[in-house]
Amino acid sequence: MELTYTDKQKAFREEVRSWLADNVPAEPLQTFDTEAGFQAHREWEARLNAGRWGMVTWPEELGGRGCDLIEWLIFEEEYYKAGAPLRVNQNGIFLLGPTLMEYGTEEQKARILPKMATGEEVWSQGWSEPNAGSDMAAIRSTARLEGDKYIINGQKTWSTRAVWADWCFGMFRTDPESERHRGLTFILVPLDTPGITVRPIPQLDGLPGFAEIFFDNVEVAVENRLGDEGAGWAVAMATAGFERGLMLRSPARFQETARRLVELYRANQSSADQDPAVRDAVLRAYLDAESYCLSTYQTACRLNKGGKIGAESSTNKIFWSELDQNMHATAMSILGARAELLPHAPDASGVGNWLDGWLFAQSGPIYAGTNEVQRNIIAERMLGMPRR
Amino acid sequence: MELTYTDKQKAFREEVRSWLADNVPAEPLQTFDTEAGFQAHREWEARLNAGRWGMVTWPEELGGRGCDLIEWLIFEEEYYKAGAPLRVNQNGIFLLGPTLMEYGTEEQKARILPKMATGEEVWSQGWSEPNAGSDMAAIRSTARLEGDKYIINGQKTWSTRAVWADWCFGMFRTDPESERHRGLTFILVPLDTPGITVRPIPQLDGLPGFAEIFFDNVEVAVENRLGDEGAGWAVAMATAGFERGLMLRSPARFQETARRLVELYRANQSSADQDPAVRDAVLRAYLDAESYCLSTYQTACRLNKGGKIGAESSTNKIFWSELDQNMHATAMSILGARAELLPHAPDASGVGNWLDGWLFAQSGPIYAGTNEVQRNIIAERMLGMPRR
Amino acid sequence: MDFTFSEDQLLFQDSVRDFLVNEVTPERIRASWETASGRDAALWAQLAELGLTGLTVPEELGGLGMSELDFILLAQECGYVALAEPLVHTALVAVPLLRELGGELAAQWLPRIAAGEAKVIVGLEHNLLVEDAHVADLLLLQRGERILAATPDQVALRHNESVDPSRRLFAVDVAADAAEVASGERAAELATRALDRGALGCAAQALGLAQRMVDMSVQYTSERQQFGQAIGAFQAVKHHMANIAVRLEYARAPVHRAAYSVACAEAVASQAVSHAKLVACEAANLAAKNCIQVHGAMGYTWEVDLHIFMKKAWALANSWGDAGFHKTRVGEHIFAEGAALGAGATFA
Amino acid sequence: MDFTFSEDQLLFQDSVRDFLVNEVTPERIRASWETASGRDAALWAQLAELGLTGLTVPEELGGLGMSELDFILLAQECGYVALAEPLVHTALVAVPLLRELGGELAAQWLPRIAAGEAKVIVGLEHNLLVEDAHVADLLLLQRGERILAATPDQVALRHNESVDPSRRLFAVDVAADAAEVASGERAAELATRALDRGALGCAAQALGLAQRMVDMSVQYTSERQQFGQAIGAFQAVKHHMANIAVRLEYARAPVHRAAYSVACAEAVASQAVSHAKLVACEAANLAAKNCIQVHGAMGYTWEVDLHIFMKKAWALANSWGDAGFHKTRVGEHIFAEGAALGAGATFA
Repeated sequence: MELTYTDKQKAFREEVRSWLADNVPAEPLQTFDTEAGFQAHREWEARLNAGRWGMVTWPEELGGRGCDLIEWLIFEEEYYKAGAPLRVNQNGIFLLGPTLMEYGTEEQKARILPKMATGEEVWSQGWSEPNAGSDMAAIRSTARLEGDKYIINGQKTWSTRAVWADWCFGMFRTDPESERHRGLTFILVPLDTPGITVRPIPQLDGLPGFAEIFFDNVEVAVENRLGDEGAGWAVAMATAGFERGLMLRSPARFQETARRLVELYRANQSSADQDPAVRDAVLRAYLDAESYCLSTYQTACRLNKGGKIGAESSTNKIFWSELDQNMHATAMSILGARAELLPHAPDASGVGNWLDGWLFAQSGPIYAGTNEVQRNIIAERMLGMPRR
Repeated sequence: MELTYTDKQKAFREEVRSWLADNVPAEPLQTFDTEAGFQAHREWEARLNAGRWGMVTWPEELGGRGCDLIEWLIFEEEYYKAGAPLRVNQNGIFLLGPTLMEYGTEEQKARILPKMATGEEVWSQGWSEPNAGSDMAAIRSTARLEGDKYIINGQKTWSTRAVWADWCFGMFRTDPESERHRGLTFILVPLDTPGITVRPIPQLDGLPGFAEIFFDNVEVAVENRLGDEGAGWAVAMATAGFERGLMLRSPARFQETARRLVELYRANQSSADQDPAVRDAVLRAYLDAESYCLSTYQTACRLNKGGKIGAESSTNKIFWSELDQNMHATAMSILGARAELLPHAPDASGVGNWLDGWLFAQSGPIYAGTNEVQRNIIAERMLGMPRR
Repeated sequence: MDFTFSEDQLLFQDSVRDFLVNEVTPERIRASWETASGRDAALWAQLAELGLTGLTVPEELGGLGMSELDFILLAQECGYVALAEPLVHTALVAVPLLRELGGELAAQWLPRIAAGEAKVIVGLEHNLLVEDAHVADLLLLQRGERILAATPDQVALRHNESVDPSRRLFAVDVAADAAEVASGERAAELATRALDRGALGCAAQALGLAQRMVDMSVQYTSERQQFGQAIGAFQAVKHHMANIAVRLEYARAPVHRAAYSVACAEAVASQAVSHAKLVACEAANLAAKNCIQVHGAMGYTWEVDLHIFMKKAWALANSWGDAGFHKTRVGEHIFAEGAALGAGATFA
Repeated sequence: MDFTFSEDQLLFQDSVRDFLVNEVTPERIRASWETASGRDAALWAQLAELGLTGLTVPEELGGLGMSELDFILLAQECGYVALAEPLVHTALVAVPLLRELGGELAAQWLPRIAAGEAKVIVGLEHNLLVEDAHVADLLLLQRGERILAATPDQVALRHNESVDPSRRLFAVDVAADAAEVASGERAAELATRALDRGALGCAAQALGLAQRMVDMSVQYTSERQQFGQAIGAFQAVKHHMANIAVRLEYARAPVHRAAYSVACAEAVASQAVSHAKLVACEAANLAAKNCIQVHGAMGYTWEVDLHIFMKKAWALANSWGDAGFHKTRVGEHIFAEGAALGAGATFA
């Protein structure tokens, strides 16, 4: 055990920091749940990629830097510290990207990854269906192989950022006789294919952060199948693993939220201390964010040495989503009567973007497998408790 | 609505207060989980009864005062304020007593209630069995009718205070072919009957607060059956309702605990405030104890006017048991390094009986139907959510 | 000692609930979001017709002459439908303050309020912003040690947008020529009582909001199927809902007690109100948290009605005194030397 | 940056775990409750034979010359079996303090500790009572601005009974002729570091205790049948256990970091220890609460082993600094003007 950075790691941090200092937009971009904001974020992805900072863990030949997980953590720390924009293509670069590298053909990698890296093609997910949410094995949308094409019919929903995305990836039932986890196939679909209708779903803040996607005899070339026909579940589980895992939720994000929460508390201390629960909640937020960072470093080091993430990754989802909710709830308490105001309200001094964060934090315990499902997984797979 | 006491109620309170001031032992009695303490508590019951304060809600002809529920609440308030002993015969007077009044024959009432009132006969419960805990319908102990006697075989467990009690009441399977709730009969059993073996079970503090009761061809006269043969479940549910309901857990007890907690906090404020969660927890304890009192008064007034307790009585069990646990956990936090010390330890200044209370509070969410079972009941019967 | 509502009070609650549930539908609330004022004059006229705007106006001034206690069950029902019109404000804050101010002002405005012809809105120093100031025909504003009565032409309003599109909040600048209607000690006392009544209204509405979220969620989880069964049959979902039911069950009596205490001007009124607001808003916040969770992604959408009630619950928790304010008031009582606590002290 | 334990460290942990689980059974712990000292000389001899009593004693003095970090996984295992012997105290508190004191004292006592021939017990001003003072061959006692070394004949012990029958706690009066071994600034520094190491030991044991309670409860709920199935199949029971698993999973790395920080005498050591102790003891307290719940009435008995671990968890939470003490230390850091917080600050 050696909990100090190497000279190489320090130099890497300096390089990241210096590039970000020169390149991060001075003004925060508009949210990518608006069309203009989406476009601005897409441009930021291109800029990042031009600096070869788009996906630092990707191999150099794909425009990455072949970073290990510690360097990735360092990058994320600097990224969040610099207040750089959220990653509009996170479904692509963090979820589909690694899955493609594991299951994709060379042709697929060469065709898809570079455009994903530049943000030229932004990806959305097509997992959930109206009757297949937590119960993903209940998928009913079909893909019928005809010659060298799949004919897709059905409906996907809760597809994050699909309103302006270029592609979606998801699972479809290729064996109509199959049930549950069997007979599903992982297919990549260009969203401009005829027969596709994307209906925006406004989220809590009224913006169309996700969408329903309707497929009406949509023809997709068979070369867009990822993995074997009928093997979709295994491919998807790899992706879900990434999603729940550390890649999407770097500790830096929560540490910065905790830091801002401490600042907010200090700036409002005399009113905040009227509720003695607040100081304790701030303290806990800081401790939990640090615990999350420490545990992530420990896991990253283990993975760097060839270890595997197991069922304990389900603890990750619960931990960060509840931490995020608690931190934002505490901020709401501190803000008191100001908490409900939109940031542009004239008397909303000092509210920052806490309200947006609070709304967004509501989705944490729900998406990517509800926390109830995660608790079942922990109990059954990590602790070995009996299934019904 | 009129939230003031009538002159009659005020006079009643004065009368209770004055009798208790004259009669409550100056020194607290030893716990009734010891033989000597049990005896002392039995004597206290006799004294209470001699003053006609044993069961104030009972009819006058049974030695009670025919009090309504508000008078009962007033009595309880004065009782706890005076620091009077816990009721060693609570299973009898609060649970079996009301059940007997509803389901018993005149002969049974005349035979049983007076001795229950004087504490001459102390009652224990015989509900749970090794494989019938939360799942009470899984009872296997049998009672076979032969002539004018039941022959009882089997085992009961978690029988509170059965080590020194005189009788137990419980359910036995009289129809050997029956399953679940059917074919059960409610029978009263003298614990000195041949064939009975009582094995003490030491609880967390090492004292035999409950026991197992083994029945080996125990003969019980048929006149000790309460209600009809095979109708035990309905009778038992009435008793369980009383148990969960307000009679056993009067708000006074929790309000006094909350008051002592405020005192403890004030006496240790500078160290207690090192943990900001403590002050908040004390505040919440006070609020919840008051809420419990207010709700109980509201329910009592409704019942006095002929209303019925419904499934919402399950909320009662959860509320007081969690409140009790939280208050004692908070006291443990305030006591810090002193929390683990037994009261007689030479350096245990100011620990009072918080440790005993803390240990006892652990049982609250478990006994009389675990809180998990109560939550199911609330969801299904009060909210109407689907069963599996 | 009688802690029950009368048959009349309960019947009135039933009839108002029926009216509100039928009239104040989520669709109607959504429609009002699109209007400039966000307020629904037709609905206000209906409320007036039922006598609700004048419920606490003395009979001799055209009202029903009822007390805050008589209104409290109705305030719960206003929460149940997330009524956006300032009915709770009128009955619990504005009318009682006008009654206390009395004289010409009361004689002039109370009949008009009862008739549904005017709205009076109160803004205290404690209110960061004043809800519905834009539809007020008269504003009663606490400024320093004075209470002023200002007509719309005497104020300048600055709109502040809330996360709850039903709420219309304004900073209010008042002209120097607004009439002083109370000052000094008396103004401070009136303001404290007005604040108590405002907080009481939040608490009662919070009970209704929580109940509505529970009802919606029970229905949703009884219908929504996953893993081959209604998700409401899963124990985890049941327990989320049961946990709300427990907190909600024990928040009701404190609200009713606070209403009684305010109506009778008991010495403990402020403390009873703080207690009620803390526990009722906490129950509503828990309801919001658990109900969005059992709704899954549906709960995160604008289209499902849950957020109408959830956002209002969030907002009320911080209106008319946030948790810190009310905890401080309770703390001042219970941590005071010689405070009367424990068994028997509740109604002493 | 390498946040992993070495193969050697992990192998050592495995072998010690095997030894402890086999030797320190609940039956043996219960048997020790009945003895006068509550301590098991034979067991101590076995621990010495394995080199564990001298693990942190320098090699030249007959020990294994390892660091606090090397011992931390073993401290977890000591918690896992609720070891009553003062092994964690020896390796993490007494030996390092003797090492720091150095000189004659260290030369005299460290070899005897390593050989299992002597026990040295530390009592700070911060310790309300001194655990295992009755079996000490030497006591190092902080008194005011001094640290004294006292032999058993120089102290008077007053026994204080704990709810955990494994714990033997004593108030210690020390004679005037006990030798001063440090004073002033230096004594205070040594005491702070000793306190940190004592708290670190509690944190590591808390992890083991929590894990043991989880393991026992998983087994119990997998066997216990109610309503026609193992109760562990009920979602409510699963979620009680999963909630522990989450908190426990995220308490481990902070404990390991604190051990590293102490071993390297980092400037942030005290703060890292406070962090570790808070989260580890909270995980253990949650484990105690949820595990007794899933055990039902069985968990409330003296006969079922759960209480052995539960009571120790409760006691450790308040030993070597309670939550208030450790929260205050964390608070002093994070609420300070210009504190280095946020992304990138953790290992800076």
